[in-house]
Amino acid sequence: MATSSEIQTAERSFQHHFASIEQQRDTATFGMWMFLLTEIMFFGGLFCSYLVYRRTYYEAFVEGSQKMNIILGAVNTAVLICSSLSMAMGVRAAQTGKPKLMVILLLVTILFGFGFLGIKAVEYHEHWVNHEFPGPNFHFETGDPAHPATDPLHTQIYFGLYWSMTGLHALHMIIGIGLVTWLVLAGMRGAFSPIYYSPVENVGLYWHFVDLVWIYLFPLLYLISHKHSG
Amino acid sequence: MWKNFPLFPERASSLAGQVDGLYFFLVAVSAFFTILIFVTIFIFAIKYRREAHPNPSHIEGSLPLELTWTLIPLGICMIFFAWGSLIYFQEGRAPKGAMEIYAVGKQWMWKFEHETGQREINTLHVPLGRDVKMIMSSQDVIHSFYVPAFRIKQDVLPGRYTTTWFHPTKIGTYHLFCAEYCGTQHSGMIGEVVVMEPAAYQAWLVGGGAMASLSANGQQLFLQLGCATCHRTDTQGRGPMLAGLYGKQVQLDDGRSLVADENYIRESILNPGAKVVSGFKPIMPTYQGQVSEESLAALVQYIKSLSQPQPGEPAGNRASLQ
Amino acid sequence: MATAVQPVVERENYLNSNYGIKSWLLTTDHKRIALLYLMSITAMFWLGGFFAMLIRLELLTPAGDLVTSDTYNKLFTMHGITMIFFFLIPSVPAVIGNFVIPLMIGAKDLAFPRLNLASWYIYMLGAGLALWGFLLGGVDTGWTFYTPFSTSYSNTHVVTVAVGVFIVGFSSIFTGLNFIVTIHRMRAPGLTWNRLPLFCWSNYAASLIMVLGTPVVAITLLLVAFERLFHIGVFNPQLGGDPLLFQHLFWFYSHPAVYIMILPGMGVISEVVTCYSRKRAFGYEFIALASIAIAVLGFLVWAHHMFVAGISMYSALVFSLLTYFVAIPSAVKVFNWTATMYKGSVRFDTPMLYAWGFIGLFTMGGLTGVFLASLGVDVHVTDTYFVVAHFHYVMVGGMVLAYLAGLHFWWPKITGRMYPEPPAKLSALLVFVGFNLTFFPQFILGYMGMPRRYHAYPPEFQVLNVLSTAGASVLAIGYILPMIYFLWSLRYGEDAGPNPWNAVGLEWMTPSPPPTHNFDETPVVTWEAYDYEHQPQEEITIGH
Amino acid sequence: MKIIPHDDEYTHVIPPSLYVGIWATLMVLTLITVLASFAELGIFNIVLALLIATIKGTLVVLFFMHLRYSPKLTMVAVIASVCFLLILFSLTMTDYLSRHWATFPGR
Repeated sequence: MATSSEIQTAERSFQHHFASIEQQRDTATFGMWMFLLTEIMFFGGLFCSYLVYRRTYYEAFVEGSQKMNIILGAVNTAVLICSSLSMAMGVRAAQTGKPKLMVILLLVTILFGFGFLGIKAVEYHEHWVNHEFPGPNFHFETGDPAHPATDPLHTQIYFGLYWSMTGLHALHMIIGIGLVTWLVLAGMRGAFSPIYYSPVENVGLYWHFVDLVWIYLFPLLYLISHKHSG
Repeated sequence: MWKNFPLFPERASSLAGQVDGLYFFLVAVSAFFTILIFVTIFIFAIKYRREAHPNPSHIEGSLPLELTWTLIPLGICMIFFAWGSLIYFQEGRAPKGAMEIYAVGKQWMWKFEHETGQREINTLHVPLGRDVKMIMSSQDVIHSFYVPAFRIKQDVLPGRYTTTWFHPTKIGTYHLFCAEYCGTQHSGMIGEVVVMEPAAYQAWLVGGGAMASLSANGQQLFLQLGCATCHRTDTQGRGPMLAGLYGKQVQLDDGRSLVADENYIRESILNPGAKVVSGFKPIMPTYQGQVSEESLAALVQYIKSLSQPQPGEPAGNRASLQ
Repeated sequence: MATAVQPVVERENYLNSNYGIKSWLLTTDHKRIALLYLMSITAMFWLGGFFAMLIRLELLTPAGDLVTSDTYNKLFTMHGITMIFFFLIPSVPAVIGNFVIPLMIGAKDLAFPRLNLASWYIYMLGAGLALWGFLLGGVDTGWTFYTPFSTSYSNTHVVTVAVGVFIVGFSSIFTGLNFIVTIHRMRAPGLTWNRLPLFCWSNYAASLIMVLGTPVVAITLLLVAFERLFHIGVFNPQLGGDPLLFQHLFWFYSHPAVYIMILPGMGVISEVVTCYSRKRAFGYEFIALASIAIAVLGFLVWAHHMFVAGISMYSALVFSLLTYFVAIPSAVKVFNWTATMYKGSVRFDTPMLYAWGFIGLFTMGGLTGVFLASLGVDVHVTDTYFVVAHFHYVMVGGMVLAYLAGLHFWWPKITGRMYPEPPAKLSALLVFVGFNLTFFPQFILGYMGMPRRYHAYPPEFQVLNVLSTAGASVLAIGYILPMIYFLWSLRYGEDAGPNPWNAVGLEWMTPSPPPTHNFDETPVVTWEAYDYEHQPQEEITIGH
Repeated sequence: MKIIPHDDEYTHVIPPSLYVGIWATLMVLTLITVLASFAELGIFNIVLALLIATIKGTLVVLFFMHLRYSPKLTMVAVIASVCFLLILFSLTMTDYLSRHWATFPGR
């Protein structure tokens, strides 16, 4: 059974327009899911643009994708999956009433998050110095003399989408790190208990969603085709 | 009095009557339902007003009624759909043998070029009783070619061709509007379409002075740009043979196939890697930025002329409508 | 069942429970937030109306002689943006829905009160940014932001305004999210989906569109901003992009957005028609399901805005067919509302007058929509004044009339006071007459071929344009009147009592204005929706 | 204590071993998708990549995000959103896929 201090923290976070804290918890979680639906459609617009142009300018997209660092991309995918594991375990720690373990696991999650952003920054830097950022400084030489026919402009669209998609994804990561940091601070104050841990669960949902987006971004942007590189 | 205050547009093309026919049908059906609703509300409001009918009868609803007013409108809508689609497919696809006029829209004027090489701005002369196909593109933003008297409208896009056609049936001068908002002088991007007797049209063409036809210009460009080194008239060239290409099925190297239309020829000049003909290497360089819209029109017209049985002879008017 | 709470003089309610500017700006009470929205969107309505008035004055003469063409282009752009994003979309949901939905379902508040307040601040931020863009010199792309004009050719403040619209989108998303979660999880015991008022059903359907559609236009406008700032090429044909992709993504939201605007209005009409006919809604289930059907089918029809834009003809065929399907549930609703009056006991109060106006004008707006779905005719009338007239019949004739109906209907609940009936009836009449005079001539203009967004026009169109401008001035008076008598009624209006219309519904079972926590004890619902059969037939003395 | 649930089992607690198992599967699938991209499979490269991504995504949603243990309503909402995403993709593609079809009459 819940301890009296747990009940007290739960009562402090109870909002009185709900009938019970259980209703409050279910409502908050459902609200978070609804927000994630919005996020799906938000990225959906980008994926739709990607689909259209990948089909139209396939060769140019292949050439663009060959400028991606697959190793860094794969490592970043692994980093995100690890962060999702630590996040999931963190939620579990909150669920089972281990606030210290939860704080540690969330700190690990933040660490992975920064790791992802760091690696992404290295990649961005590489693309930047290689003039692979759309705009007046964009410069792209078709790497394969057998295929001079692709238009650098079309590869610029690839990079335009690459920067938009990964940039918005990175922005979501930054927001996610901010949210998890808030959880850590609140967790250290002892705000969560097995009775009340909705914020942990919902930030967790958000974090996993950001991971999910990357799971699609990675193959679509990095692994289009290697048939001209080998 | 009605001359200065018209309530209905002139009807000056073969399709205008068809569009009007469907329009009148739509008006009739709409008027029927609108009046039905208004009158019913009026009658109910008077008959069942509180003073006259203080005790309402409690009625839940009626499944047969719901089905009636779901299925009948649905049926009527399907008539609209079929009728409208038939007209749309006629509007969208020019009959074979139509004379062709290239149009370029730019902020804020229309530029036209006839097959014979005549150019004009904001005024379009066309002969009575011929099918006229407009092949249009834009130099900057989206415009829209709209002649109310012909009941046709087609957006004109930068970067590709769109087409529309009409068959003028009445001598006169008609409004030509830009119907897609295109910036400051959008409402100034208007011109006129002058429908002339065929003989007068011929006289007008000659009056412009002798000049090279559009396809002859294209031939010259074709040689200048060195296209002929690869696209030879025999099958030995590094690029596909262009004679007889237009309107034919083309097999692509990725397995797809398509019909070679104006947009395909245009795309192959500007973005040659996009759709490579099966059996050929993607070695052609892009001509993006090297040819203007007008030059492009000439090249496309020249390549199309290679598919006509006797190039030079004006295309006969084998309109399917007559 | 109607044991209405007796009004207690100076009883504590949400308006007098505490005072001061902070108690409003930091409130989480859905009723106060609704009033914050009411004030903001009213301001935006008059701003949009001001632009409209200048447009109509310019069109009095064929020559463009009142304002320059650049100014005119900015006027219709800012009219559209202000009215659509900052007035119509939040109008019924964020004002009336915010106020009434928790009351209707017997909840103490929306599920996320702080998110609700945040959505108002986001709205203000977006509106502030858009207004800032207007003040800097405005924007001239049309409310549709079509590329490549907006990305490469316009020299106006596109990014500022587009980001303003992007931000206000999140306000709409959060309102929708709040409604969906609230309606799912906060209903009073016994209030099953089959007993849910139709206003909740239609707001639920509109919320689905807000949550699923708005993010797509958000990302699209963000890409427009990226395109302008970084030249990523996605929508710019000179860089290889396809301007039609912009149109697809834009209309994927902006067509369903039409249903965000009209569905909540339909909900108001369902409430008003049942109340003043004193009958259960005819075919309750069909009206409810039609709302959901409209929301879902509304997502399948967007390219009917693009029939002449250069899309594939075969694609156009698919979209045309699907468009007819979405017309059917709208027709079902109209028939059901009309049938609800059959053998009713009809009262002629102002909300009912507006509701009749709505049914008639929405019918015309909907039927002219069928003209536009019909491919062959659409080619001729799209991008002309026919379209302008059509969507004003739906948006103004439909939505604004429903909004006014709702405002009059729930005004006693919101303020505790009655509005004066005679001027209200007069204004309803003025709005109806003025509206038809303004917009009916535009159908004729459109079929004659006058393109929309024209600053100057050929002289043969003048007579109809003058008629239209004359109608607009009548319409303006019809809008100013309610402003005056609503404000008047705040001080001098008769005491409304909890249930001036003798209506059923939980919102009428709590005092007017309601207490901060809405209900003294959570109601338990044991009756069907619109249970007028068991409502005692009392003579109403208040409000006549 | 009306607001406090009496039932201790009101949330589903997933054993850590399952989480670790999912994690390992995800890592292996990442490796497979990278390796598979080097194989020449033609059109099936993208099919395989999307298939693997979808399997990974489904695992994340079902277990990390607890969808498997969530109310049916949440499941319905997620499926619905995927449907709307597919509507966006497929109806947009009706235009792009058929735009180059013949625009000549009778051919």
